[in-house]
Amino acid sequence: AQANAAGLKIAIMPKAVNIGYFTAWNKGAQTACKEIKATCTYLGPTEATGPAQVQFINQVIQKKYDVLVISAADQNAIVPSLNKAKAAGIKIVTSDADVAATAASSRVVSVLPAASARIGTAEVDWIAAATGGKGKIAVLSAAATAANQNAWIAAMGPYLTSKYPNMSWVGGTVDKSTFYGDDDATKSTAQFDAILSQYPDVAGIISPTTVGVLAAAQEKKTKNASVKVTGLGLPSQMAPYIEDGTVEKVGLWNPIDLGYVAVYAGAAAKAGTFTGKVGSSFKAGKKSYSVVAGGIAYLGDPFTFDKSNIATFKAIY
Amino acid sequence: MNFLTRIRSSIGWDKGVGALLVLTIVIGSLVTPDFATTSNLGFVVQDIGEIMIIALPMTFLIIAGEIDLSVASALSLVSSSIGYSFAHGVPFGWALVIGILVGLATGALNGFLVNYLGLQSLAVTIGTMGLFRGLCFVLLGSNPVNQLPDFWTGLGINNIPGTFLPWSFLLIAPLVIIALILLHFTRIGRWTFAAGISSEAANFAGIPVKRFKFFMYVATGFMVSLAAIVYTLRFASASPDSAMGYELTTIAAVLFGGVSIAGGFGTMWGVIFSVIELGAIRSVLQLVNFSSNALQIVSGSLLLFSVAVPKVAEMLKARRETRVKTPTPSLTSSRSVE
Amino acid sequence: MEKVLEIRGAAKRFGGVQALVDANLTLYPREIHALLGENGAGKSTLLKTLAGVHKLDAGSITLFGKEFIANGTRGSLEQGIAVIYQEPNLFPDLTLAENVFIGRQLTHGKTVAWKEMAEQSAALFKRLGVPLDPSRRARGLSIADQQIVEIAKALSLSAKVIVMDEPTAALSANETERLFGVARSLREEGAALVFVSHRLDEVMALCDRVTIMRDGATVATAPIAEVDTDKIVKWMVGRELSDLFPKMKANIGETILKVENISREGQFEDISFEVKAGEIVGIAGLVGSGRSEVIRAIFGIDNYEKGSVTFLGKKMKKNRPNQAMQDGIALVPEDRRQQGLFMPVSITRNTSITLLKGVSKFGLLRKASETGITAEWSKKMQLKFNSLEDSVDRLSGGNQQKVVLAKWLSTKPKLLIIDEPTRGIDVGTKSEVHRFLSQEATKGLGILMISSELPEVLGMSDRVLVMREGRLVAHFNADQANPENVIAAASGASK
Amino acid sequence: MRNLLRIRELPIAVVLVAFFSIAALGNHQLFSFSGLHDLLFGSSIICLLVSAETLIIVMKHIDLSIGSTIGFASYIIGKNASNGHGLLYCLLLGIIFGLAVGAVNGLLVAYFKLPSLVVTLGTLYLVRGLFNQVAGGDFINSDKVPHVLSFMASHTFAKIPYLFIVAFVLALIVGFYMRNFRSGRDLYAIGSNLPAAYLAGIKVEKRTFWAFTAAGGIAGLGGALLIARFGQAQANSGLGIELGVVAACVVGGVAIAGGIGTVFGAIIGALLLQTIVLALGALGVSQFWQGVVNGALLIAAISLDKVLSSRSQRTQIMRVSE
Ligand SMILES: Nc1ncnc2c1ncn2[C@@H]1O[C@H](COP(=O)(O)OP(=O)(O)OP(=O)(O)O)[C@@H](O)[C@H]1O
Ligand SMILES: Nc1ncnc2c1ncn2[C@@H]1O[C@H](COP(=O)(O)OP(=O)(O)OP(=O)(O)O)[C@@H](O)[C@H]1O
Ligand SMILES: [Mg+2]
Ligand SMILES: [Mg+2]
Repeated sequence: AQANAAGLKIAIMPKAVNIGYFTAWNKGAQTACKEIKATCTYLGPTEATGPAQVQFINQVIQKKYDVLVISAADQNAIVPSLNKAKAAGIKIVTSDADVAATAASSRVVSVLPAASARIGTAEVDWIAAATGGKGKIAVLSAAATAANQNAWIAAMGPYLTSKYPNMSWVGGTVDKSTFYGDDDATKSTAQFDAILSQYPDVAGIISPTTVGVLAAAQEKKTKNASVKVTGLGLPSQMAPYIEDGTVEKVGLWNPIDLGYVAVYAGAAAKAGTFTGKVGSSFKAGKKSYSVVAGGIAYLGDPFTFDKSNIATFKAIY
Repeated sequence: MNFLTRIRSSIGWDKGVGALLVLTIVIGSLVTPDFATTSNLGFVVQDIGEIMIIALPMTFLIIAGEIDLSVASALSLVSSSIGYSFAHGVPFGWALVIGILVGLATGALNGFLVNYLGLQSLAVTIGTMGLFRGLCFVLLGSNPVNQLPDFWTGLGINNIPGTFLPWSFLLIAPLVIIALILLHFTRIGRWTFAAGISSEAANFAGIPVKRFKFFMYVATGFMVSLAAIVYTLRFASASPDSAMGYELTTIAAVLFGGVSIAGGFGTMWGVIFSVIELGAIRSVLQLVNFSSNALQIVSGSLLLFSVAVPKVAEMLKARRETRVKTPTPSLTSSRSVE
Repeated sequence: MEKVLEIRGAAKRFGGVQALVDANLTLYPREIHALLGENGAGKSTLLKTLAGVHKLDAGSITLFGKEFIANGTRGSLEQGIAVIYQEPNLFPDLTLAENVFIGRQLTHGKTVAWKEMAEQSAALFKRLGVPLDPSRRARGLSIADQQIVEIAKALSLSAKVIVMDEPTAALSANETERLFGVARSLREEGAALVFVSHRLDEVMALCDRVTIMRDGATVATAPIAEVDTDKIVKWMVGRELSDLFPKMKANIGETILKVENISREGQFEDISFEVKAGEIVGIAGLVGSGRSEVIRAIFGIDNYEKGSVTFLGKKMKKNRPNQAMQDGIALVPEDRRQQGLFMPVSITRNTSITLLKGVSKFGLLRKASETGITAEWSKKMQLKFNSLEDSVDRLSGGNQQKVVLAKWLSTKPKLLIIDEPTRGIDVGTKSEVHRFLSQEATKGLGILMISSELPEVLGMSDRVLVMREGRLVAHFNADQANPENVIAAASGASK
Repeated sequence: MRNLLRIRELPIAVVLVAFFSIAALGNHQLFSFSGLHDLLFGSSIICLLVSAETLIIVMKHIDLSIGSTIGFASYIIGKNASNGHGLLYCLLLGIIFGLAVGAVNGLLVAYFKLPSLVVTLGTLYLVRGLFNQVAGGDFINSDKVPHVLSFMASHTFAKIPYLFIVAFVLALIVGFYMRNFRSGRDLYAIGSNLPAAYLAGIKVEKRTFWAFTAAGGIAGLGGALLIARFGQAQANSGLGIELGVVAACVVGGVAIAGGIGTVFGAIIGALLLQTIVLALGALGVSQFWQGVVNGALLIAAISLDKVLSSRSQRTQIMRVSE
């Protein structure tokens, strides 16, 4: 049965407002809210830091929201506040970015696109396809402290070695081949340049963050560099580069779905129909999601976007 | 005449901020029932804690005609050092001691460069800002430290039993009172003002200006390390990207409190009110669901008002009295004449 | 003859100070006009109104028969008035050539003509007899050289009215002679010059007419040929000179300060002398002879390389003004506004800054005892003020000096070092200050006094030391010292 | 020779060349055209903004608002372009916006005599807040960037990136103005000795006002470069860039104490900082250490400048006394 959650107050908190990715994420959340007749408020800081988010979590506690759907800007710093919110009876669902595994008890469930390992290995497959399965590659990540990215990157290392014997990391290991652009266009661009000048023979760059992959694509285009670029990018932002062939393929889950499902999970938890225990499940729209180890519900494998489908997706998110 | 001066000096901007704070509290309580609650008060206190701690020495520095842009990076470095030591097996209590030593060292470095090498504090601390932040990443890289001992993080997170006040209040309140007394009721305070008005005249009045300012930077390092401890415990983790942007927030708060960027003038009251006011107004705006963008706009406008209002009042008064040209205030206090 | 300039009934007030009351000045073409008066008589203020710095409260100024338009400093320049201020106003970071032409740089079309500027300023420097490099920056220039640049700047204007406020104060005899040559040739070219100086012999040698001011008013104007120095002094001072220096007999005690062979590179060399309790030791010398530098070193503001300072039998540490203060040395510096006072701050705060330990209890300042001590001293010093909470920049120069004195004497020092005790102070206050110093000396205070005013040094001192170019060159007891031998020693002229 | 030694920019230029050469020995890539291209291209935005900041710092003021201004301007340009307006129109809007912010700063600093640090810190927040409010999560995509701009970003003239040429030409103009126009010289006089500037009849308020306004205008123009360079504009564009600009100026010998420094020096400063970034990367220094080295070098540069300037001062005094 469709959850009826009329009157439920739900807070939707991105890492930072004013970011296109989270605008899309919020779009899904709002759709779900309409369906279940809850009122959803989109709120959050302008800068993606834990302490800034904490101020808004306090607001959520103070205003006695029923549910908090949050993308964790810092996997540790917000945990104490989440625990307070939990103690105040607020059901918390992390979506898009989770808290540290050691703090999993602070939320009901985490709605994530796909297992970290899947996202990491998929990106390796994409770059391998682009470089023809050989050559040296590097990673252009977000902040050094970005938990999601770190988990994905950790999965890339062993996978590359085992699956693609003709490929290797520019710095020997994945750690030494990872550069941090801090999710900032300027810094990401500078780090892209640094990779190129430090490793002129680099064949491919994976950028598992929308800001980074965009900067990489733009810089590859302006410099007419031969290095292959892939990663996680919003189709609407990446479309020009895919259409003109700068980038063959990027992938991403659907952030709209991510927000959509998270709201359902939160509402179900509040209604008491969903516990968040491993094996339990909840319905979001037509689909049902069940919780796996770590208290996580996955959306499924990431989508990939290339010339064939970019036109469709760029209009959506 | 005498009467007029008295009136003028009694309506300084610092008291204006106090009035604004009262106004904010009154309006806040009227527009939202969530504002004037004990739990919200607890949040506000916790929220402004670190900024308050750093704003105290920053007030001394700015009144003395100097500035420190490296405080946020130094805070992060202290926090990272604590995290690093703890992660490498140092008992947490000792890790805190190491953190304080690191904090003192950051202050000593700034103090040395500014006072003994005679470099401009604005330029120097832009440099040390980058340096300290870099060291944070060298220490922790992409591995923030969590799972700190529950006893300690409890102090950072929980309230004092039976109250709505966080434990950090027990640290911050005395610090605020000490700073207030130091600045306005002791020799140290007088020296601070003297150094800011004219470091040359201060020197001639037998004040060891260099050593004094050096000590002031070291004290800033110490206060930063206390703020770092509060920060680390409150967020139950140590991360190299801690306290991003706190330097400008702190300086903005001090200036909004009526402290003159040129040095020599300002009150601790003004700064204390200002830090609380900024916390309170943020809370009110958030509780009535203003976006965080509006918050930035309000901060910027308040800052401009804080300098413009007293100045306009002064200009109006000057127009009535005389017509003597005063030189434009500039970035730094001391003019380098031959 | 047509008048170049006529100032009538000028009045100007600064806060509590009536700087000008009824000042009059008339200038004719082709004359060098001396403007004389005691410190604080209002000379600089009068000239600054011509420069467009101040606006008169009352009075009229006529320039070439037309009303002078007070329109800022630029306005004055455009009306043909060039001013050399008492204190040089150079831009330390700009070249000398540019300093000369600042604000009206020579141009080719729109752009600055650097080469021409350098050439022309080099020519001006040459004319003044000081071959400065026009392409060097002004930072680090000696006061004398700064003054030369200021003079070159005024010359470059080819103005009709050239005002020089004590241009020779920092110049050597040679440079002064050159300047006079230039002034005379300007006179030949048709300019009118106003010349302020405290050196009467210069005035007699150079000027055509003289105007004398006292307490903000013009007291006399006369052709130089009709006056002599005695008459001028009488007009300036308005009373007998001896009134000014009420020196009392003091019992001279033990040696308290012993300075042995101290040197500081480029400033002074091999200075040795002693000061005894109850004794007033005067140091005479030309401006720039390094007197201030010596006492700064003694007090610990500056370092010194060689030698030692012993105070009350204890060898003083270098560079520790705080220590010197606690040991009982007080220093009243020469530059009251920059070094002596915190101008925007109250009388109380200024007075108590040296006493903070004394007025504290358990480390906390006690406002009552702070105000008490300030009130007590302001009474002792006969300070004129509205409220002790008024900022000192509202006080007159003399009263400001009294605050500085109060601030130091209240520390109950054993040795008072005082640099130019009465610079810029009006006549009445001046004798009060002198009386006060004398009085303190009788109570056993040792005083080391620097003064550029010969009568003051001679009238007040038990012993007179003379410095020239960073060295102690002469030493006189009060009965031996007279204007001739002190000036001869200070200027290096052989008798 | 003596004149050569007096050029303030010389030591820092020598350091730049030395650093670049040493780094190039360790990594040949750096010493190639592409290395040079990276250097010029990567620093072009900062190089443009130092022209603005030098105007201000030389007067002993500071402008912290340029980061917010350039960001908002880039968005204004991008937004209007995506709405189908022509490049010139968009450019003009961006520049006018910059001029407006600069004029507000200038008005408050010059005529209200408010301290520039506080004023521009205020406008930094204010403009960024307005920008966030207007832009929200909006994103200007690279295909919406005016074609001329994206062409300039990806092409070179005689191997020199167009963006750098724009920055350099502007620097030449500003530098020439500051060196050779009376009103430009006034800026130095104001920063060198303010009371004396009043006495010399310099129109202090007017110059200050227009310098701030011009700095804003340059930041507005910079918006075009920013969107060209990164092919995007969004609410955090240009965030925090001001400190890098101030750092470049300081390293390039533009003294915070006012009165000293040239745009040319500031450009060298910007290039040096960029070289450090590139060189440390190229030499394989970990990114984590780069921040440390960068900060340390900045401090070293300021100290060196202090030592050099105090020594030249000392020799001058000695020359006079003989
Ligand atoms: N800007 C000012 N503010 C307040 N008082 C002032 C100001 N300028 C001058 N005075 C006061 O006005 C009086 C006249 O000063 P002025 O400088 O004109 O004297 P002077 O004749 O030039 O003396 P000297 O020979 O020492 O240069 C003094 O009491 C001085 O303290
Ligand atoms: N011959 C010289 N060459 C270079 N610099 C000099 C020379 N003589 C003095 N100076 C410098 O010029 C300045 C002049 O000092 P100042 O006029 O205070 O000397 P003073 O003897 O104390 O005079 P006053 O009696 O006016 O106080 C000092 O900074 C000193 O270092
Ligand atoms: Mg005078
Ligand atoms: Mg002197």
